[in-house]
Amino acid sequence: MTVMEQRGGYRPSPPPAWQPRMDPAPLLPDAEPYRVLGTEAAAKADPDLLRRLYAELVRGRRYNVQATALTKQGRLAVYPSSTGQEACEVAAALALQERDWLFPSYRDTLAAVARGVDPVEALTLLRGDWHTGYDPYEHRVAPLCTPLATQLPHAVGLAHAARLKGDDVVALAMVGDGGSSEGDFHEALNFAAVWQAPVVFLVQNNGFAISVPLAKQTAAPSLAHKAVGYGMPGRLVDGNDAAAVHEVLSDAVRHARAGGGPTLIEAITYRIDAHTNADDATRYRGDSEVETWRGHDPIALLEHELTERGLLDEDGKQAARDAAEAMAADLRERMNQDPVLDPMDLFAHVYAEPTPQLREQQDQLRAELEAESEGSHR
Amino acid sequence: MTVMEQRGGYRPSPPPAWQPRMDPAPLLPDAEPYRVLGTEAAAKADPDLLRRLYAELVRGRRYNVQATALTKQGRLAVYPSSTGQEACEVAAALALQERDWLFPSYRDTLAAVARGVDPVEALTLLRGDWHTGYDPYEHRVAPLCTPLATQLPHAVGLAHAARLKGDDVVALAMVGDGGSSEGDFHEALNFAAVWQAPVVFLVQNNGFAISVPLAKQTAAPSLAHKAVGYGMPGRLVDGNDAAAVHEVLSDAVRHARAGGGPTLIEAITYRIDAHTNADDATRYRGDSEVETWRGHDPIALLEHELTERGLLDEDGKQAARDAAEAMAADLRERMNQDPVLDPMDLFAHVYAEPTPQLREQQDQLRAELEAESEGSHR
Amino acid sequence: MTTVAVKPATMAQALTRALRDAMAADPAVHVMGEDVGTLGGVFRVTDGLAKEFGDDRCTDTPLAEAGILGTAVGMAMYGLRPVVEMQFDAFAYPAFEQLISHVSRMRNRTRGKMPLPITIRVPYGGGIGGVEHHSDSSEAYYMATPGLHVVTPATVADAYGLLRAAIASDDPVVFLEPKRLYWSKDSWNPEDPQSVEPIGRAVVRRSGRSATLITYGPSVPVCLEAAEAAREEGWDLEVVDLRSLVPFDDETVSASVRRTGRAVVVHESGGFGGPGGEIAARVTERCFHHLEAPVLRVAGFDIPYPPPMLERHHLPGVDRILDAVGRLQWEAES
Amino acid sequence: MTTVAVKPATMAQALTRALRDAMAADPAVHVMGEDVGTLGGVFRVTDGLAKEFGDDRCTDTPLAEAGILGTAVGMAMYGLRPVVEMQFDAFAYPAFEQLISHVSRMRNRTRGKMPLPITIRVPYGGGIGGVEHHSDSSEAYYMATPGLHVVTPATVADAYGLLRAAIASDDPVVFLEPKRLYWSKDSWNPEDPQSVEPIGRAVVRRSGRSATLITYGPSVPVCLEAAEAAREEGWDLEVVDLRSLVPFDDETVSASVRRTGRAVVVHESGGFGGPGGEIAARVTERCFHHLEAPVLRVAGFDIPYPPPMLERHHLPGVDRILDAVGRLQWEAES
Ligand SMILES: Cc1ncc(C[n+]2csc(CCOP(=O)(O)OP(=O)(O)O)c2C)c(N)n1
Ligand SMILES: Cc1ncc(C[n+]2csc(CCOP(=O)(O)OP(=O)(O)O)c2C)c(N)n1
Ligand SMILES: [Mg+2]
Ligand SMILES: [Mg+2]
Repeated sequence: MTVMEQRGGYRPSPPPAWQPRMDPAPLLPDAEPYRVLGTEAAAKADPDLLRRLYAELVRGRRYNVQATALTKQGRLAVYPSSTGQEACEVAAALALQERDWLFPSYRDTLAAVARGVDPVEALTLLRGDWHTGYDPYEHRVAPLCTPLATQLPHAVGLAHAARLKGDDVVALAMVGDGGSSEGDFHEALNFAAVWQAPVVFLVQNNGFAISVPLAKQTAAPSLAHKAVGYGMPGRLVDGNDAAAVHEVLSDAVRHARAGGGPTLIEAITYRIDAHTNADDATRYRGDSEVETWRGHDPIALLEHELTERGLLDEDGKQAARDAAEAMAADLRERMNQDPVLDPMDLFAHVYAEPTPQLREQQDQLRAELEAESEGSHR
Repeated sequence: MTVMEQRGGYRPSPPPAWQPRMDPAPLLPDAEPYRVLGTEAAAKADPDLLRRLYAELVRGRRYNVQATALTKQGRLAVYPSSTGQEACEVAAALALQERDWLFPSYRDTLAAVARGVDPVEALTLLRGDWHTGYDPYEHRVAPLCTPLATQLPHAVGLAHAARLKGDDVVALAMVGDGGSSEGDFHEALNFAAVWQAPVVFLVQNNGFAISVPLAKQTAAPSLAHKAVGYGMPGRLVDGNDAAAVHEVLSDAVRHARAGGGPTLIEAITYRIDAHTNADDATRYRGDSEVETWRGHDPIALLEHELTERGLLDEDGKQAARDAAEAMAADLRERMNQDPVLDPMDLFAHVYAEPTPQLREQQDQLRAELEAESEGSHR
Repeated sequence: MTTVAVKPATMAQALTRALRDAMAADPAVHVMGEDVGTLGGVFRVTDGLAKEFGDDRCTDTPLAEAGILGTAVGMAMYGLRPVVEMQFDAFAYPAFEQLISHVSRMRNRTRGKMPLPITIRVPYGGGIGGVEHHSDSSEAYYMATPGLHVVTPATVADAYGLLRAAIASDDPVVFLEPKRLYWSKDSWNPEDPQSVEPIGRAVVRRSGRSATLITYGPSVPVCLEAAEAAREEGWDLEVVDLRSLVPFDDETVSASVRRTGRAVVVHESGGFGGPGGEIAARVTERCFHHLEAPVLRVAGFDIPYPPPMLERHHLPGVDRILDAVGRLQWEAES
Repeated sequence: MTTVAVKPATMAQALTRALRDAMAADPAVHVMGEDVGTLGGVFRVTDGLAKEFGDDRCTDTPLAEAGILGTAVGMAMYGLRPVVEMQFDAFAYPAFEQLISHVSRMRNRTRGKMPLPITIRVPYGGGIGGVEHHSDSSEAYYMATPGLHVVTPATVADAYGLLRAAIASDDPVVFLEPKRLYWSKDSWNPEDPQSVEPIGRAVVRRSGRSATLITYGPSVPVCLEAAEAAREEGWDLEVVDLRSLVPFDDETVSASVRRTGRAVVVHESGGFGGPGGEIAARVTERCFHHLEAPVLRVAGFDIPYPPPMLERHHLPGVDRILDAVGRLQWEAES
């Protein structure tokens, strides 16, 4: 019996399992980042929203400046500033409903604060008194996440769980251009698309992963072009245009909430400050690049638009500045107080109940601390 | 000082860093898998190549059948058959030059054999006498890789190293549709594109990862659509059309060798047998699907083409069958011999030199074996 | 244990039953992993669950272990109780970052606000003729990760009881299933409420006076066999089944060793840096003046897990255990 | 050691010098990792290498640790000697599958045909005020993985010598760099050929008669300080710096403990399932009848690494070490 006889006749058909499952074209990002400010789209933007964004941007910038100052004063161990990226930070927080969840990366303190997290509690990780200073459930903000991209699958799982429970909840996950290279990025996007989970991925492409420029991170036409490979739409947006970021995020959130599944959004932005206060950015980039980007400052862009359209006058600016100053003063004052720490907390939350082993260690530390406080030093 | 004053004026330009880095269109796969057999392209195919492919397909099928039989006879612990996928296996081996490297996944015994690895040595892993039976350097075939997708970064690293050394070497890495979900897949493709490494990725999309169908694995239009997200071309090919797979692979290999960087190729195929002999495929798929695919058998497709064009007659078929039978007889005979094993090998290759700790354990086992062979059982 | 023998079942069946009962009792329990749905898992432990509870409660995931565990973290954040299956021991490695950096630490990170009640089922160990990467004993990695519970049953009843307890735990539990005991059979009554054992208690499987074998999981039956064989040599061995590596039941273990004065730790995992070091060290700290001999260890060699045809030389067997018992300095006694 | 003091350098500088000398000596040596090129690494250990040897020899990779180690495997297959930097301890976890399933096993898998001479540099440990995930001591994971060498320097000279030896080794070496010693200074002569130490030899850093402190890496200076402080209590402590956890120098360690009769193992890593268990167990096996007291352990607590403001309570310090020495049953002596 030849193989032919065994297998039946020849079929000139394409492989039976193959049907293109969807038209990829709508999933591809536009060639140019979406912009609102300075374009015709700006006219359609809600003035109240723009003013709200403006106030938040000014407050956010002030927060970045204040937090950076606190590192110099030794009140913060380290601060990864998002100066220059405030439009993304603020728009991410504002695009969500109260019941939604935010999954920030380590740089996104500002997004957490804009969503309502107490400005001091948001800095706990970076001050070093604990790992997370706020209750994630209070404002539905996951802990600031240090291991890059690892929070993305969390966002997918949470969104999926909410959907299974019939809750109308969307998760927004933030990650950097560098983080997009991690395997967790890939796995999270794939799970999200397969499960059609109500999750939005916001990549802040700020040009660098510490010192590594985008060209060494990816060879793709854009990071948003990754979306089609998961079967979700990819969108490209000017990350310094707060109105544009807010609109694109809001669309994606609405789409997700309506059961349309996940979206990947790449926001083109720039980190004006060094990676953190501990970093020396002159080692890997020139001043002129930074200067160019200063000319595309998110606050300036929005301020110009508002001013042009007569939506913002000196009083309005002053009000925004005053609110920002009040926040900064409060932050300064509270950060200048030493946090009250109890070393015994080290054992309190490792498990629901400490293991017998931990109880022994707890006793040991307690005895040491008592000896110490009794001054009975060796 | 307002932020405006501080930052300089408004610029209605797009974000300064943004330029689309390349036209994504050429990176996208065609809507239909590429086919040669039964199309006009077949006329251009080299008859010698087609005959060579045919002989290898027949031999490959016979190898799959024989290896599966060996599992029933207890001569192989397990065999993941590639029956139905022989066109991919064979074309992968034949598209490479001698100096190139093949990185097979655990299912790709056949590709290793088609590349020249001894048919018995290729089964060592599955027989269980050692983990890899062949010298990877002899035919430049990496060990059959069990942890899915983990061999892909190896292929990238090797190709990159070869290029750095000025060697004209291409690496071809094979992976399944399921494996494409792993983080290592993503990281490997990204490194390859950033480094413009001379590597070709061949995804055999056989519709299943054990029991999990493609629709639960990905929501993408095709797996080949992932390529654009890395900045490399994605190609879609009928994986049961040996001439098409060979051509697409050869093009990609040539492109890589010429410095054009990596390519991702998705071959649409089907696993006719169960996942392994230990699997019960009736639990997750119906007979009719299998039957449909039997009608698109890679050997039948090529045999028909060759016969139609008068390139293959009964003698030619018989010669292919005879060669396959000879291989199978040799395989049977040699696999029916018990491998000669030395338990002391357990310690021989853990390090270049055994650690003192291993030497002690070596002595212990040696003493036990001596006691055993002296019959001085406890 | 007060279980009433009713009908014989395999360990795999007991595990399936535990999953089923947990899912029936609590709608928050979700099973997820590779091939756990339609196929029922490569070991059939999740057999029938997708049918009974639907695909949303027992889900075939994409093939990506970090993604499986990572999404389970998010699900747990939202109040679910994911039970994750890692298909084989070595295929849990891609999920290590999620495990170490998040699963084990989220409760502590958030001062108890965000507990993660995730059960991670890992079929582990050798003796089944598996090809490379299918027979690892990776418990040392889990033990060295604070914030995890590490549990492993050795009997059919414990498989049920401990898995129920693991799923009920508000902490993450790495639940190690000894592959080669999946088909071990025993009589056991799943209706008995007592069959839910608390996590953290070792059990004396066999009483003896001469020395204690401290062991767990797949090595428990081997130690019991060794204890039988030891009677010929005049040794009356006690066998302690740890059942839980974290938390560790110092009380039961130390009490036994204080009674017998000698101990051997037995496990499949590699010796160097393996669980036995910890166990021997803590037993010695606690029982030093009761010890007639150093606590010895019988473990897998410090090598990558061998190919099937050589694994019998690697696995701790009766002879190797008895050899170790023989080296417990019996002369010193008289 | 016969190094001649010439000029003071930090440990970080010695490491840079070792990389530079290794790259100059062998064109197969390639450095790769996140920020190792233009920036010179976040700890500046690779400073100047990209400039001197070019981007192809010292490469800023994409941000993906499994990809870094996985491509290094492929590069090693082709005859290169990759030196991989993991930016921080906890960021090596994503690479664990590549490490455990391939790096540690490829030589064995191929019967020696395909060795992987890869050096994996991992800055580790705490005491630098790092935020979460920047202070882990993950050596227990590496020790439990057969096929790896695990090395960690405590002095400037050893940093140079051991890193040269690691890069020269035909086996994969996990090279653990104690972060808080990066800026420790010492006089040391890089031109001295003796400065390349073989891997696998412990060294007695301080001789003493009363008890042995067995330690490594960041805890070595702490133990030396404790030994000084102990003189007040009348204890003359010996300090053994292991330098290499795998292979383990049983000879040096056992000889010391046999001399002193008492031992404490000191490390930052968590105690439970940490290196100390293995060390205490093997010392006890070898020196049982010389021991006046059980080998004790002073280690980090079994908790996730604490936030900066609390880390001093976690890290083994002089007092805790002396407390342990005090519990070595000195009464029994008299
Ligand atoms: C898994 C992991 N690897 C490495 C690091 C160290 N690290 C912290 S930030 C950073 C760069 C991140 O770049 P990007 O994702 O672009 O975010 P950005 O800093 O620009 O906001 C690196 C490498 C980390 N935090 N996690
Ligand atoms: C990292 C990892 N996870 C899980 C497995 C177990 N496993 C072996 S084959 C397989 C399915 C693979 O599917 P696919 O990649 O499509 O390849 P195919 O079997 O179809 O050739 C699974 C889950 C594995 N080998 N490696
Ligand atoms: Mg960035
Ligand atoms: Mg498949």
